[in-house]
Amino acid sequence: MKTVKLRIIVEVLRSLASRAYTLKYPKIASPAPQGFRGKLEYDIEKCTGCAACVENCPASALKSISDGDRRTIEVWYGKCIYCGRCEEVCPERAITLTTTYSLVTGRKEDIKSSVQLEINRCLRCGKPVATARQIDKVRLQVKDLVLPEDYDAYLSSLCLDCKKAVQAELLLAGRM
Amino acid sequence: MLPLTAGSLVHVLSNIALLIENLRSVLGDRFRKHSTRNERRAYVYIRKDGIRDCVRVLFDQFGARLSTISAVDRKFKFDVLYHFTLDQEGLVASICLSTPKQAASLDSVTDILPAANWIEREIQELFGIKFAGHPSPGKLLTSDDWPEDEYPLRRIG
Amino acid sequence: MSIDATLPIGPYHPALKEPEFFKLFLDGEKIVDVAIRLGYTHRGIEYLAERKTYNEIPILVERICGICSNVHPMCFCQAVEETWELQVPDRARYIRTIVGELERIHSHLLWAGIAAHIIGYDTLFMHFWKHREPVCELFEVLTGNRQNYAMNCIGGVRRDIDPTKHKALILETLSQIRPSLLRLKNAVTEDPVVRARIENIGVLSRDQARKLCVVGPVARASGLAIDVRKDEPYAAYREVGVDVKVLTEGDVLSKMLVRLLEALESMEIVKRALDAIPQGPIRLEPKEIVPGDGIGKVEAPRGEDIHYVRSNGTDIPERVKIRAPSYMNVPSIAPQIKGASLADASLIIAAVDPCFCCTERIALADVKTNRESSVDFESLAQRWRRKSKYSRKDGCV
Amino acid sequence: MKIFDWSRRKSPWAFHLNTGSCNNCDIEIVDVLTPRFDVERFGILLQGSPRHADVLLVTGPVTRQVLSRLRRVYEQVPKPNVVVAVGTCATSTGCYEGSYNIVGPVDRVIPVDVYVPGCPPRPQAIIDGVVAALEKFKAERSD
Repeated sequence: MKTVKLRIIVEVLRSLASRAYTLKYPKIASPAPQGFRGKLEYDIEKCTGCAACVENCPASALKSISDGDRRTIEVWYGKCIYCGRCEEVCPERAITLTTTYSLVTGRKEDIKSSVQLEINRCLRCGKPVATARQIDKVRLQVKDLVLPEDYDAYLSSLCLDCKKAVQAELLLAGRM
Repeated sequence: MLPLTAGSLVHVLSNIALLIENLRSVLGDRFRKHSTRNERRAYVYIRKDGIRDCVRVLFDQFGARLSTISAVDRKFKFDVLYHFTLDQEGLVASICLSTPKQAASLDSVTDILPAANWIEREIQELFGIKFAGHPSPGKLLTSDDWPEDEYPLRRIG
Repeated sequence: MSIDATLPIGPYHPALKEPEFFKLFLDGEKIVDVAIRLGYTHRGIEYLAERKTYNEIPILVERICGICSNVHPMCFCQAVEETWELQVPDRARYIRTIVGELERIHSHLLWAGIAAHIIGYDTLFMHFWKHREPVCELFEVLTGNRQNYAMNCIGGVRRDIDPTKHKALILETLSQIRPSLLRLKNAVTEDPVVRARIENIGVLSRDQARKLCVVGPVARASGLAIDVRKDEPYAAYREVGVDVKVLTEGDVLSKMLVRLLEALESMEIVKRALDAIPQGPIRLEPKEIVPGDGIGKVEAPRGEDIHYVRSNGTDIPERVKIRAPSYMNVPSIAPQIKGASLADASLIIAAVDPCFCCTERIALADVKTNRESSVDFESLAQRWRRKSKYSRKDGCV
Repeated sequence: MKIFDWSRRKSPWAFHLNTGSCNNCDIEIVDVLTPRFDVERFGILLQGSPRHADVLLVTGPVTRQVLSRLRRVYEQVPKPNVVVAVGTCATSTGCYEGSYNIVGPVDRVIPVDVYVPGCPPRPQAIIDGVVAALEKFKAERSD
């Protein structure tokens, strides 16, 4: 019994001697540590609009909306579960989860952010093909392959159907 | 999964063999076949009317623990797997049986093994497999207003 | 035995855990029977898992339970790895072990705090949670979130543990909370009031435990030496080794002790794993989706967790069956609670670790007069706390 | 009535309601009350009954079983009050969208004033959420 009482006294003295354990938040900011999975941010310079992040999002927080000449990749923080899948799958390393953690809002529709990318149309039929950056990237990747000279200028800017048609035409003309 | 040491491997394998021999002799022609995937996983395929005897052998003779029962929707039938764990051997023995989708039903084992109570109720709710002889087949997981003849995990067609 | 009142508890109890509904049948102060209704937090995860790809499911199953955030993804990944016959890199196995054991420390401290809160000893509750906090902060640095670690993926882990910076931090945190935990353990075992409230209450006999197939600390407190880490070593437990703590009394005190001893043991396991962790890759890219089935088993803080996965060769599994440990443990409340006094009800329920905390709105129905009155939590909590007070007066202190 | 407004703002009482969450947000809410964050220093108190609450902290997507209980609890909370949806699931159902047992986010059933996204939100973010809710009390008074 005495030991119990004694222990309580020791505990009290120990607590008195130690510093306050409570954080002084919100008076003193308490930043999240490096590597915290917080608010998702796009690097607008790097994103090609391939929508790999949209495909892999377990919560469908990311959306890809294509209307005519523009593709918008949009993230809604109200739906994001901060798992980091998008950061992992992005081939361009254009997504980072920052250490921003406080996204408190009164209107949940407002907490969105988006990247807009230009979509190239098919030179032959005018159908939307892919974003300009995606086409540039493909061009860069196939640069070293042996291809007909006009691939670069013309073929890569066609939609799939037209590409097939043009290739058939070229084949008939004996150029391939 | 890491391989076992040679000594314990022999022990476990002899135990699996003993278990399967026992089941075969008790079940007779209700025993279909068996396979061992590795030293930690054994599968025994039986006819569905043999489950109660099977549970008696496993629970009473071998001291196995019922881990869970999984039902799988396979278009025209349900596969039901009773996963038993033999803790000393670190072995999972899965008793596999199947029941046709039309009027799917199985014998309840709750009176032999009280642990099956909730698991059977859950399968009854989510798949619509009736467990004949279950003491309290009420709702457990789905909401009060959930329609009687709809089963969320049952696939259509 | 007559039933003169039924007392519904639930579904709301704000402190922790899912809303569950317990209907207690009472004879005076004595509990005669209990009926349990689940489904308040039934989110249909198995249904959702059959509609998501293999890479998304670890993130979905992580959100089955907030305290077992490492257990479920690890278990699912193990089941898939068994199906696809993948050999996880050694370093990944050790990282899984370390994260799993840190999670066990945090979970057991959380539970001990809740138990202390229920017996009306809020100082102890605050202390347990205070010493749990460094573990959460450690997780924030290691994994990027306090609760949802997102560490596991099929074929390994997603984040590495830095051999210098992180290792030093983990060891520092452990050396910081270990002495405090020992002190708190003494506070539980030596304090006569706490002992009076938890000793010989909610006894689950060995035989009942076996019949109900309970798992984890509940089984180990009743003398069943079952622990997946020992019986079927996964991750790096074969190399690191586990000392399974088993007690035989089966009452709330032994459940508490088993958990506290386990938390202390977990600290040792983390230290051993940190010493032995090999270098190498942390992740293996799966080559193909193999049709077949597999079982994953993990010892969660609450007991054996088991996932059954059936793959049909597409990138969406045909079936994911999840059985969390509490599913086997909650039915064992019935034999424990029968014959106990009402004041101990919430403690017995909580001892199983569905963390049933008191703060609740309860409708008291008096069967005799058919009168129904709504009683808020406070009056019931007072009743629970009054018992602590009486035991103090009864010459315990 | 000024004194009521003042005291409500200075010491808001909160009631925590789990509508089907995975416990993460619930743990973080309790965490906010424990020594590390200790919101009781602002006079915020977790109450056991919705009838005593000024702030309703809701976590989790609304499941079918909980739906009617959520409405009932909301009716019991004295007005004026604020509802804080804590976590992604309460804001938008998060990764549970499309399940048979999920009704939808909390704002489909009861009006929500402040959203705290995060899975789970850091305790600091929950404090921010409650602070934002108190701002709403202030705004209501000036109306």
